[in-house]
Amino acid sequence: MAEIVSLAEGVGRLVHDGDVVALEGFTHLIPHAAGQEIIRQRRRDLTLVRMTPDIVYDQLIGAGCARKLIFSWGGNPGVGSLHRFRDAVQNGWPVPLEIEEHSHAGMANRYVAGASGLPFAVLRGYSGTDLPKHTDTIKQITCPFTGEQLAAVPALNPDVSIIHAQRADRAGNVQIWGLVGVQKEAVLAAKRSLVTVEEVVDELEPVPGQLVLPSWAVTCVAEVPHGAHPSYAQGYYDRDNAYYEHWDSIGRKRDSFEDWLREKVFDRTDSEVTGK
Amino acid sequence: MAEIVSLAEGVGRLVHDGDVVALEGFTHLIPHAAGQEIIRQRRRDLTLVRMTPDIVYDQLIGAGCARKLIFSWGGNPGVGSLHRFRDAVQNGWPVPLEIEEHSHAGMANRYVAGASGLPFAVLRGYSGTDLPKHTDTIKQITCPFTGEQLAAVPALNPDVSIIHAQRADRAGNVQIWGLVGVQKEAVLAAKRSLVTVEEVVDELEPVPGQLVLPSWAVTCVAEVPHGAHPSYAQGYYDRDNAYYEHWDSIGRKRDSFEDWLREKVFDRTDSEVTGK
Amino acid sequence: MTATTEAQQTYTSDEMMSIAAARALGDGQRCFVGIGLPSTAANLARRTHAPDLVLIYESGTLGSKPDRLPASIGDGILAETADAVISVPEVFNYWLQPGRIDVGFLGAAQLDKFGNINTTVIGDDYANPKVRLPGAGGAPEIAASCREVFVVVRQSKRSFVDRVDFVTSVGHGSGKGDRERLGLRGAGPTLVITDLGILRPDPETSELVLSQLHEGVEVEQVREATGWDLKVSPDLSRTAPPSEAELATLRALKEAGK
Amino acid sequence: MTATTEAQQTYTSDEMMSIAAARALGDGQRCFVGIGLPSTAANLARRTHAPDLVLIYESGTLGSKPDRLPASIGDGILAETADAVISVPEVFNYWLQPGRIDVGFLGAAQLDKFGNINTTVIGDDYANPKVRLPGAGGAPEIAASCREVFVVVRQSKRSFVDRVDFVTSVGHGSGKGDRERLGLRGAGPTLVITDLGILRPDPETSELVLSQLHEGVEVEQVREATGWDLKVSPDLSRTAPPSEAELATLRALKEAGK
Repeated sequence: MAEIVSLAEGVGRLVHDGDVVALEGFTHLIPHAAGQEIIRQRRRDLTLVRMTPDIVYDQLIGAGCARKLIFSWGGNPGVGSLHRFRDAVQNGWPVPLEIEEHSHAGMANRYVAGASGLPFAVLRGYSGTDLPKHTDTIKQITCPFTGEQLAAVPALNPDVSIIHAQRADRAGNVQIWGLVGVQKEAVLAAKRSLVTVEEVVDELEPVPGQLVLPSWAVTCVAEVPHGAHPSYAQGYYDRDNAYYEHWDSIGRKRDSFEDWLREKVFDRTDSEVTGK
Repeated sequence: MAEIVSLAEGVGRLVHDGDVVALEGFTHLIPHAAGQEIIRQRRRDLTLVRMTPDIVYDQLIGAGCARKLIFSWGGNPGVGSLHRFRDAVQNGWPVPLEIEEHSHAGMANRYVAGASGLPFAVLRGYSGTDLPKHTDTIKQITCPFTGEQLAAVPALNPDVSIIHAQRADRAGNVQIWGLVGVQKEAVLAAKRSLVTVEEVVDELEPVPGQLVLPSWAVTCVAEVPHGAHPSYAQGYYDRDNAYYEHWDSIGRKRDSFEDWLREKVFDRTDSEVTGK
Repeated sequence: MTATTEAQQTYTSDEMMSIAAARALGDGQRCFVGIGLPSTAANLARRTHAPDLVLIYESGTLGSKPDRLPASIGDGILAETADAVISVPEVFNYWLQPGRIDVGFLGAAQLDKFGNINTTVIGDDYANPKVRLPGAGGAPEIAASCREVFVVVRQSKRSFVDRVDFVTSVGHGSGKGDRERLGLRGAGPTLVITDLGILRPDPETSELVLSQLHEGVEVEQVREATGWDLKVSPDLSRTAPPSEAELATLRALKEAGK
Repeated sequence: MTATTEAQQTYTSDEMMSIAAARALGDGQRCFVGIGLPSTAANLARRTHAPDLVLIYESGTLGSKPDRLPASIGDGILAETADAVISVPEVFNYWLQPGRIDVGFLGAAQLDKFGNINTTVIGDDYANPKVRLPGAGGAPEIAASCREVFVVVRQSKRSFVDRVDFVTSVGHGSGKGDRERLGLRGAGPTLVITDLGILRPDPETSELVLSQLHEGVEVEQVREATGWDLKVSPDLSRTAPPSEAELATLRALKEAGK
């Protein structure tokens, strides 16, 4: 059964140096507050996994938490590049970043295999692209019935997956609605999981399009209102599109990024961080 | 876009002699009316596919529509045997019935592969059982990353899949809720599909737990109130448990079954059949 | 068959079986429930000592809390009272296969001395069976992937055989070590609960041995209802008879399920 | 760059590009929409000649009907107005991979004469790129599996190259027949719509040739914006300039999307 903890406790207990860590949320419900808590706790040597490393991973990479990134699309959506990600890949700043690069279809299927207890997944993908030349987690497999050649990718089984959801009840059952992305698969594929939620409520009123993760499939739940900002939480708040633009000016230079880190991450009090 | 047709027209247009036909619905929303319409139209040599061939397939098999059954559990749930199915397997009456037998996990994954446009699916299954000795659509496959041995099963791609749902709108978008079984996969795996619905409405009011099949993923929709009886349609009517018991007395003997066929299937008028 | 408790309460051997099976389930466990006897036992457990037992049905429900016995594995009440309703492929792929379920609760038409289960055909010839049974359903993968398996089945020479005619679901294969060799991840059948007593696999050989006798049943009676030379555990014990609360709850459940 | 219609309406070359791209979409088609230029064009088509165009976004929406331009591929308005919201694995596995989508609408950082797309790295050394681009996203499988692909991209010598530095998404590979050899099921890029005109693959060689010029653009101008020796179709035609209705609708969409 999921335990209800503070964000600091959840990250402290579940995320260790050197871990494989997935933060998921496809545009919607990106666990930004949890990402910043990992930075505050100065985790190092993480292998970060995420289909769309956007601002949340630009921050973790710029802060030097990661040694490797497994991903399929790294950009600031609607704005442009992730400057911290580019600085790490092109210049090794602040630490070198190894990359393992897939397509969305490949990453999604890697999580599906992980959630399914299978060692690999099969898809029609990558054929003719240059990705298999640089990514050794893409292989070929032959259909035992038709002889067709398909792509195989290994399961992703993160040490810990972190997602943000709208609500949990006091027993730790988690409720998500709107775009649900690959979050269920990320949680089920992981050895441990942390779900930050907008609120913990007495009863989960059913919502059309909802997905419920039973308490016993989750390790910890932390109440973190506004924990997805600047992304959005359907039913709670909208995407802060201006912040995505604003991030471009922060992330562009090492100086401005380090100022941001100090001011907005390291010098913030606990109560500012948790929003309570 | 799905076309809205009568049940007779839908079956007449989409189900041909010799077709591979799947009727799905896991206890809930079993398309009984459509099954009986196939009998009325005297289709022959069908390969019937269904995870749980229960009364609906006992009727089709007893009426001599099928030459082969692909399945994972054949019984009258909560009551006992399917006598027409047993008579066909053990005595070849009224025509011999070839069987291709899987487990639920295998069948579900065969539909998933079919819906996904893949030639096969991989699962942890069948190991140590006697099923692979008798079912040549179970093979082994080796994980290209770990070397592990797993089971592979070929995709199911029926010529036509038939399901029952609660509602469709006038554009042919289909709405299902409650236990959704493997119906989405069955429809998406098929070359053609027929969805019978309790009612066609102007607007599909969202319902928690709903699954929506867009009109363009369905071939035909037919309004057939009570089309799942004696199974149930959540939000419309309960399961007729007494009928399942009653079926045992009808199906047990060839005579009583043939009386039933004549009375309840062949001699019924169109208006009795469609419930309108 | 009936027996009598100290309180002179009369109960049937089927009731004893359901109650013994219910007792085997621990509170908070995740239990994959087959219909019939397993469903009765699991629902009884949830209403007695294991209120937080998580019931999972292959029709696609996680955490069903029915207030009566479901009439089928896909009874509407299972969906209406569930924490989550999911598709059938998801049940098998995301929840069963990765080993998230503690106990798989199965019935059997035939069971052999290594706990292998047959629900496919009676007779040696698959193509021309003496009796055609329903088939596998979810059982092979339940037996493979749950952390352990409990089998609930009435005991008779016809159903308890030396070697099943058809291995639908693997128990301990042909003995100790076979599950590992076959790549099966769960522990397999750790308990076989019958109307006469309880059998457990011998830790050395994995052969099922009689480890518990229900009240009023003698060893010889169980041997006579077994198609192999049944061994008896040196620690043979007696099942406590049903309590009044257990019996009352079971009967109320069955009454409400009618 | 601006041009002038017969009605003396002024418009930008980007507006011409979006409008030309929108016109290419047929009513009722299922269109897998990338963000940016493709999304603008697809939404414009839905509000002009193709009201029943089905918009599919990789974030998990089937049949979105946004009343403004979505700010991102996962804008809430896409889910709120969709016929169905599904998981990301389902988008790729159940809807894209089996070939259910008519048109894949893609952008490109680099495009070569066979319509291959690079969105990964600029430069020859993957490990030490001159410029690190965002990467593949959904594009490789969109390019593989949609029945056909339309690319919308501004034309320049820098972006239109003889051979892309990295094949992120396959167009026509190294020429005619390559897609079949690679097992790619869709027809690949059938249209490349730029701010200058429209390129189509030559039916004999699959090399992109100039087949249409936007109003006010000359062939030489397009050649100068192309990094290979661009051939011109014998059937070269002129794009009709934007109608007042098209321009008004496009501008209202962009205004509402701010």
